Amino acid sequence: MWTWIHKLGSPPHFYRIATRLTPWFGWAALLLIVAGIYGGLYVAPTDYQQLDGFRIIYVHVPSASLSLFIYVNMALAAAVGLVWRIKLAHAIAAACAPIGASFTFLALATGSIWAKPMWGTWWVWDARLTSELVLLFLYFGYMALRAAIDDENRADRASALLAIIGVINVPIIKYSVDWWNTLHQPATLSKLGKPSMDPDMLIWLLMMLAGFMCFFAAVVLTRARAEVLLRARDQRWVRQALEGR
Amino acid sequence: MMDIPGLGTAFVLQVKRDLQLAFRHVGQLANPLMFFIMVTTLFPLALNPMPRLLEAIAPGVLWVAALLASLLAAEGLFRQDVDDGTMEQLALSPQPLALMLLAKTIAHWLITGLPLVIMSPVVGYALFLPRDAVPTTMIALALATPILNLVGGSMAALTVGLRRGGGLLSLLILPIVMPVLIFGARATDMAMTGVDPAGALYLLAALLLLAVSLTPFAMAAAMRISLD
Amino acid sequence: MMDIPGLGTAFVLQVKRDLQLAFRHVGQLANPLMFFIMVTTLFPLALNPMPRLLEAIAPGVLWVAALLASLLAAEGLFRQDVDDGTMEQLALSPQPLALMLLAKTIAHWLITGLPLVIMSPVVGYALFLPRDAVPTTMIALALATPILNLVGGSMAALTVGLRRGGGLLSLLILPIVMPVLIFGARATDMAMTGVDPAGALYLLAALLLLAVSLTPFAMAAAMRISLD
Amino acid sequence: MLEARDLELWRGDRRLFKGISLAVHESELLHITGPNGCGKTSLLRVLCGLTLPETGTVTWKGRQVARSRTDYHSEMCYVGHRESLKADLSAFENLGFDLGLRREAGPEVVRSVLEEVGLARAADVPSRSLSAGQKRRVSIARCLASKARLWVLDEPYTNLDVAGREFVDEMMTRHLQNKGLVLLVAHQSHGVAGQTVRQMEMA
Amino acid sequence: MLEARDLELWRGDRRLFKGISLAVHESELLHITGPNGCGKTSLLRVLCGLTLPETGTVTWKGRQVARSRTDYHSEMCYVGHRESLKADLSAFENLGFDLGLRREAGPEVVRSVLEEVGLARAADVPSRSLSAGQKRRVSIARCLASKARLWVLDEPYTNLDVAGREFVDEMMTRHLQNKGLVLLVAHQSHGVAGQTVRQMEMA
Ligand code: HEM
Ligand SMILES: Nc1ncnc2c1ncn2[C@@H]1O[C@H](COP(=O)(O)OP(=O)(O)OP(=O)(O)O)[C@@H](O)[C@H]1O
Ligand SMILES: Nc1ncnc2c1ncn2[C@@H]1O[C@H](COP(=O)(O)OP(=O)(O)OP(=O)(O)O)[C@@H](O)[C@H]1O
Ligand SMILES: [Mg+2]
Ligand SMILES: [Mg+2]
Repeated sequence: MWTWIHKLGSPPHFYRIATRLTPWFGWAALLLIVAGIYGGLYVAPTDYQQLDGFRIIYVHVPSASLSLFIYVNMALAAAVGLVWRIKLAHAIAAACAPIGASFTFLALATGSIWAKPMWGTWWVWDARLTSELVLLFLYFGYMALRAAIDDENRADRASALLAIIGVINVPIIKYSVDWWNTLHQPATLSKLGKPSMDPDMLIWLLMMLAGFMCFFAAVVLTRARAEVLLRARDQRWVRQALEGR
Repeated sequence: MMDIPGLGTAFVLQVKRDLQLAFRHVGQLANPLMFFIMVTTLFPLALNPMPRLLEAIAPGVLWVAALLASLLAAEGLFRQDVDDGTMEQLALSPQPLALMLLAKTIAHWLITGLPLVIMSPVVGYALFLPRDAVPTTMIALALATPILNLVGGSMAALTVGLRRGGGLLSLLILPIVMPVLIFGARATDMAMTGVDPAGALYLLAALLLLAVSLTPFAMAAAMRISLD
Repeated sequence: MMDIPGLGTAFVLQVKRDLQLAFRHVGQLANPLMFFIMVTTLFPLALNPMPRLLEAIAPGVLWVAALLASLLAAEGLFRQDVDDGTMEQLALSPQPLALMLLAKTIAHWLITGLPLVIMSPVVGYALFLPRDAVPTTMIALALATPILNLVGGSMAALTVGLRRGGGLLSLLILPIVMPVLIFGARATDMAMTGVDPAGALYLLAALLLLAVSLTPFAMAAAMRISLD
Repeated sequence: MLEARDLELWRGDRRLFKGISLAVHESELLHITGPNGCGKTSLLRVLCGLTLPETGTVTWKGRQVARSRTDYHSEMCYVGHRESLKADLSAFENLGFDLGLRREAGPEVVRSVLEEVGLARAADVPSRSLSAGQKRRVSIARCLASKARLWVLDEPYTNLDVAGREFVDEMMTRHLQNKGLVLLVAHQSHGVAGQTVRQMEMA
Repeated sequence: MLEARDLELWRGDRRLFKGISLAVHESELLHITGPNGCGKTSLLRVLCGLTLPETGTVTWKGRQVARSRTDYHSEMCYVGHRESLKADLSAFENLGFDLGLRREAGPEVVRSVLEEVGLARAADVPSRSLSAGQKRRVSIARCLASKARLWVLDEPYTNLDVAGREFVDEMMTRHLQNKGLVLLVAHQSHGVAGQTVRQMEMA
């Protein structure tokens, strides 16, 4: 286990593995997403209540899930980097942030688009919406902190600490609906979340989710590869790796 | 290894010195309080001062003001110490940095947070906050303001190396502090509408415990990075 | 006597340098903007987010937020320059100090005030401010924020030396700043209710002229005392 | 050219000095010495016009300094204990600004002065990251580039390495040759030779 | 007692030093010299445990400094370029606090140390009003009073008058006699005699 971690932690090794894995994830993502979209838009039955409006769920829910999932990943990578001083982990964490922010933005955008017909307004100061917005701020904060520190070493450590502190907010965001409900106005979401979903609808949703995950994996590996190359720009293996192409 | 003074002694010493420094600047002392009062007096001015409206927004104003006041104070929590080099010496002292930073934050709360708590009935009165909601609000503020200070302190420690990381600071603090605001305002709201606010208060207390036990280490780690 | 660069050159140079400094720290740049956005997002969070209520308090929130953002930013307008010694060199440069401090304040407005003005429609939208009131509010903010900066700057120049008088002085500016707030909020209010807000806007413009022509000299004099 | 008559200064309830008179003429260097805390820096600040003395006057070319600030300051350059650098700006940017207020000087002038004081390599690092000696060199470059007639230097040798100290000596010598005036406070002895060098001891 | 092995440090994209190893033993003084900006201060900060080196280890009494911070710091005292004084507190209050964290010392100890460094008269002035040399003396007093085994001094002579510089030399001599260790960075030559004095030149 240890040697494995350390081996993976060595940039050239990581670079090689990542280079090999990326296309797999990429193609898998493409296949799953295309299939999911097709299924979601044409195959899945129309919702008896919302008619076709509900179909945006196939983008909304996966991106909302990913926004949280990526944050947890980022924090884990950051923690590994901080504790064992593995630069590669920092590189991965740094690579996660913009992707996570994009998915968060996507979740917000699709949610808003959905909200307009459903609730008659683009935006409501409801717990879940607000906490998702806060997640976007968390990502922005992480990226801004990195950008604000010139020294790479310090930027790594400082932003890692921030990512770890920020994890506290993830469960709050995830369970905000339940908590807030008990405290305050019955959430508009529970109505929509009609728990037991029709399996015909669910399968395409899961497919989209898997597709988004693969997409994330492909992008994060690509970004991390670039990051690793950049950081090791004056080392021999980088030159070899680039010439080998 | 030399005999060094115990943790308690060091803690008290640090709190005392920070209070001493604060009292040397009566102005600085009054600052967050002033701010708090300003927010709450300016509001009625900027609005049509209808009691019904004021009453409806009173908890919001009170809580947002408290949050902003602590947030703005957080900005300067460690900046001066880092700039004048005393933080460097603190990091090199044989006392645990986490403890010393906790002491600094507590001193800071005594200067900035406690006055807010004490003043809140007056401000509440000015905003026509129902009298029943006042004790709950005070307790909630007393629980919430230290959390705000502790979180603000951790983020300040992270950004203090960056000259004027101010905007960054609020960007970092806001998301983490939001639950505190929500539960705090909720407690006031519940007390106003006659619901038992114990649940929200317990939650705040739990958050405070969590913050006291975790943030000092985060602060110390962040500060060591900033000093590097 | 040597040939020294003209007033215009020096002015532009100073504005440019301060902007450059600000842009070096995206954080600082975003600071008051963040603050402004925060105030306006926190409010709905702390209140019952009912559109009707939000609409009623929107002008108040907008104006108090703008006021606080400019005042708080002003607080630190000269502190750093005095601490790092660059203010000393500025006072020893062959250019008139009043002009240079005016330039600094204007740069500061460009960084802190202008974004507020530009962002105000968005914030207004979030708070359900009626669309008719938006242009008036923007003009009023554009007139009011520089006044706030100039007044805050004069205060900052004084407090930076009188290390003890900080709080007292913030007490002093409150009465000066209040008319600005009142007229500003009044203008928004008038526009909301369909009354012609020109009167309030002219008053603000007059106040701005007064501030621009008087405060630079006050700032310079205060700064020389502070540096002594 | 620079003349001070009968200066007296109080700080708190302590009288720092009293009855100090001095004059510095073209091509002269006045080296002021004295133990720590005797008031050398305070005296320099009075001579610069930063501090108002209790009594006494300072004149430059026969005109009171307090009355003709712009003229005086356009011909004077002060290097204090502090470096007066914006930590976020590089040496190049800092110097560029300071010079820009004093004379029309393009960026190539700034570069070449920085090179002269040995900061060619560090010119674009934010000054917060500069070493103590490098910061001092920026201050010295400011003086060198200012084309000011009167240099007021408060311990310019601080934190400089041997080469740096020699450079300062050499630079002052050249300045004196060009009819410049130097007011120098330093605990060490300086390396400027000639009869135009005088010393003044403060108690 | 203090040992460093194979230190390497980067700043930005510049490598400040690499492969630096050094050892200081009981009663030894190591004088580090080098031109401005060569990395002396940075090296000292690594040795103090303030900065993490890229590679290499620092040990004190055989234990890694990063692992046993409290023990190390209780026996070490660092005087940096900056004075580390709270400007609003007097020398007496500043020193009292710093000592209070290190050892049980009453106010009379603080007074007597301040007297020793020549600050008897200025002990109660807010340190913002102290002269540059007086501030330096407070830093030196901190070191003197700390009873630390290892002194890390970054240009202690800065801004000191002749008597002050002699005092520092004398104080270091006494410290070495008491089995102390001194790490000294200074551009000037110091006045400590003996075979336990070594010099190290950084490029
Ligand atoms: C800007 C507006 C919105 C935001 C920020 C938002 C955010 C979120 C988030 C964070 C999740 C949780 C994902 C997870 O647990 O992994 C979620 C799930 C969901 N959202 Fe939204 N949402 C918005 C609007 C809407 C609207 C308008 C609807 C439907 C009318 C909707 C329907 C759902 C459903 C059905 C789920 C899945 C059920 C669940 O896991 O709780 N959302 N959304
Ligand atoms: N409020 C005050 N009360 C008493 N003494 C004061 C006060 N303010 C300043 N002083 C004293 O004034 C003196 C200022 O000295 P100054 O900085 O001019 O000295 P200096 O000759 O430049 O010394 P150095 O060689 O150390 O730079 C100090 O001795 C300081 O203690
Ligand atoms: N981000 C950076 N990029 C490039 N160089 C940097 C950066 N940060 C610091 N440096 C360089 O690192 C060096 C730090 O030097 P340090 O303060 O250790 O020098 P020193 O030997 O103590 O010098 P002095 O004798 O002047 O005190 C400086 O040369 C500085 O220019
Ligand atoms: Mg002096
Ligand atoms: Mg150094």
